[in-house]
Amino acid sequence: MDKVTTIDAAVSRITDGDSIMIAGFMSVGTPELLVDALIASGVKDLTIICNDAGTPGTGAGKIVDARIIRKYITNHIGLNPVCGKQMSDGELDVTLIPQGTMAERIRAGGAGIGGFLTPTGVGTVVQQGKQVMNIEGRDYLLELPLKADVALIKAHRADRSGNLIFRKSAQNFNPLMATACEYVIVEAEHIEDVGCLDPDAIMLPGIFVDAIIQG
Amino acid sequence: MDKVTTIDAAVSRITDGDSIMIAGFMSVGTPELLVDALIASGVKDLTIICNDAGTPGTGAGKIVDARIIRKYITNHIGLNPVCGKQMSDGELDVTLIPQGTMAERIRAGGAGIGGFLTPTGVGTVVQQGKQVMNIEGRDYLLELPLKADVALIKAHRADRSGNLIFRKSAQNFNPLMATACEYVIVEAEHIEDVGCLDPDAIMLPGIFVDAIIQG
Amino acid sequence: MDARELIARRIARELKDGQVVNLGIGLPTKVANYIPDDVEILLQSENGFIGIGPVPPEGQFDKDLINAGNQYVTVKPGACFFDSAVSFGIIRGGHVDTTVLGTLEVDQEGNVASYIIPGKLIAGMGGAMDLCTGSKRVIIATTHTDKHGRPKVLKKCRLPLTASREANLIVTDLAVMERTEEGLVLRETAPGVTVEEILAKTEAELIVPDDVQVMKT
Amino acid sequence: MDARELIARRIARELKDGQVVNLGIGLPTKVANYIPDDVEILLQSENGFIGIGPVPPEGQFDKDLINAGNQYVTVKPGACFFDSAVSFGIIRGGHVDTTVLGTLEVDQEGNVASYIIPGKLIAGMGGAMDLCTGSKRVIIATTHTDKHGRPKVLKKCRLPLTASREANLIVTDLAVMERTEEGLVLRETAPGVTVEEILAKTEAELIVPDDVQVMKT
Repeated sequence: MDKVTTIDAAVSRITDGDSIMIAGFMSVGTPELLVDALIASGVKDLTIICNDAGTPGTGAGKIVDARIIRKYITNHIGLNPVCGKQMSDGELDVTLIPQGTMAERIRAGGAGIGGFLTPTGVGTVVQQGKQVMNIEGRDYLLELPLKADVALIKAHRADRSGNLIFRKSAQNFNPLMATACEYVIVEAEHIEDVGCLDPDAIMLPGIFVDAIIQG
Repeated sequence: MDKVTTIDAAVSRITDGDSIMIAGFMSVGTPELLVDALIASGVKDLTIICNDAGTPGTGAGKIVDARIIRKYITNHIGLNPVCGKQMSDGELDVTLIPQGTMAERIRAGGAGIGGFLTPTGVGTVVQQGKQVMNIEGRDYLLELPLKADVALIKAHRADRSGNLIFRKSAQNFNPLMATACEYVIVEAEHIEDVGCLDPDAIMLPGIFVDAIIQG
Repeated sequence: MDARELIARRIARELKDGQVVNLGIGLPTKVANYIPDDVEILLQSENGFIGIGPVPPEGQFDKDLINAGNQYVTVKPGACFFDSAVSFGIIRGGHVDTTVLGTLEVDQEGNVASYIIPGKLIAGMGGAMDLCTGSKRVIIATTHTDKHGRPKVLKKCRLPLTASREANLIVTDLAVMERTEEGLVLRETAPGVTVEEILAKTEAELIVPDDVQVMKT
Repeated sequence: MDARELIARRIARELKDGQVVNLGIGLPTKVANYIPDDVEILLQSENGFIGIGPVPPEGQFDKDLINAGNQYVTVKPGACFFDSAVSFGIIRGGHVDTTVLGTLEVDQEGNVASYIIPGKLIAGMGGAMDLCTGSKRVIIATTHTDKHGRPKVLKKCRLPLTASREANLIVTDLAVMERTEEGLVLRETAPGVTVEEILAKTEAELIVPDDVQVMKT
């Protein structure tokens, strides 16, 4: 099951209107080559799900610059004034959700959890429109799973079947997003033969991966 | 923060009536020395939370043999006829819950999740007494977090601050249970100095561990 | 060919290249012996890994490596290990293509009862409830009748359920039956077995189409 | 000593040996500079690790190692990395002993408003909502007044909240205030600052006990 392919072939399955999860935290752990190829492919009206908006010219910030986003689901855009301006000017629909809730919603999407209760956001605007449940005297918000059509993933090491190892703080949302999307593309710094990775060191099973490109 | 101690000191904090999570799957990944020390300490009226009941004479099966259990929460006792007989004879209160729900409830206990929705068990006896919620046309059961007073954990490698690495299928419930208990004791096959473990290979952060004994 | 080998051989033919498969304890485990060499299956073990390999030679087991049936196994190149929450995230999240499960009873609605006979056999559901509920396809592997000759394919399960309406295909030593919107359909008969014999040994209402095939193994 | 150093020094004294601590972006990050050598603190970074070390020498950064404030950092021996779900499991699950957070507003009920000024400053809550809600203790690090001299310690926050009733201690350049069942209590005054000056620059109703101390740093 060799999943290594070209970057053009990998992104050619992405179409207008797709929802796309982009891994990384302030561009650390973000697959920059895949982001570039996504923009170059000319797709538009995307829903982007990403921890942040990077900075202008890096990571998800490049997609903001390209103005191909219909909806942005994120938790922090503070280091990208372009994104903030597009939001203030009403040009970009930005939904801000707490980072921990975002991570857990994506995990739930991948793990078949229909929803979960978190205390985060109780008594804030995050509570609006959500069911509040009291469990043993404490209020929780019912949060629903988050899934997407495509995940753009950055790995340190991959074997050709898609088993992945991440490195240091570049791990962040990468393994989570890969479980929650229909089509998962990995930009790997190192591609190795099946059997070269220590089975105890693998951080994401290859069954979640559809395509691998050389990073 | 050196957490290495003697087995007697480690188990001396366990008292009558405690709830205890015992990691392992059919005794693989079960800390046998800690189980022996628990029994030898003379505590009783325990609530035991464990994947299975081991076999007579191994793993959690030894605790069944010792008849110091008030309540047993597990998902499979099929390989321990002693446990089955105690249950049939009304001597042991056994609660059977699905394995995936058990793992997720323990994770929720450690991760501050107030509850979660799973499709597992809908339309079965597992549904009894639980809230059913329909999300986008599918029924789910609301399952609550599971926590305990003590976790007995088996690790392959530990550093003296409690960072742990597990090996092969001995990982199973170990990292989950360590997050969901007040007092966490680790039986480690290898104890190393802080800094000897690769930070990317560590499977459980040391902050969850209270005591380490040589396995 | 004995009944169990027949069932295992027939089910092996249902597994496609690249699929993630979970084989239950007992008869389902034998399916692995009959997968063609040119079909690559990734076997998931709910105790925490993907890539189950063959049973090791006598005495060469690894104390930290068992399958969910408590047998020492090996892993194939490309295997990976994870904790129980990740394992059941894979299962519940729909990332297992096929689960093969033995059972005590199965019925025409696809209900499965496999884990308990109250007052008699108390095993526990283990991972079976999650596997039936979460897998894309559930194949039941069972003898057509129990050791007393009583039907195991019923109108309605009488024992406590493992899962409600989750069985997709039932493979026995006599027949292959598929659950459809219309009901339980007889698809194949075992070599030398008549439709009449199957109907006589089945409590479930079986739909018998014109094109029932003879089981290939 | 400037205001920011004073605040950072005072908060450093709140951190106890062995604690797991999350330091927010900006002023809170400076607290790390003033932790005594004999106190071992485990600094958690919500982007996925425990064990933040010093900023690396110029040009010697690791491209895969930043803190949550997008600064290149190092890790100490004994550090470990994990994914974002594990990271916030640690935070939400109550395994962080102390969170230190800057803010726009804080009020006498312990409400915190730190992430947005509608129509003006739109940063996003990042991990702050989870950190305030999940940590055992929340210490707010802020100047006592804003750049226009207006109080930041209010009767009731006017901006959208980061968390409701979660602040436990407020440390400013003028005072240390503790939220109690009875209300917000003045515990310490900065060297050379009078209770009267603090009351004049505070909108919140402050309880002033007899034993107000002078801030040690």
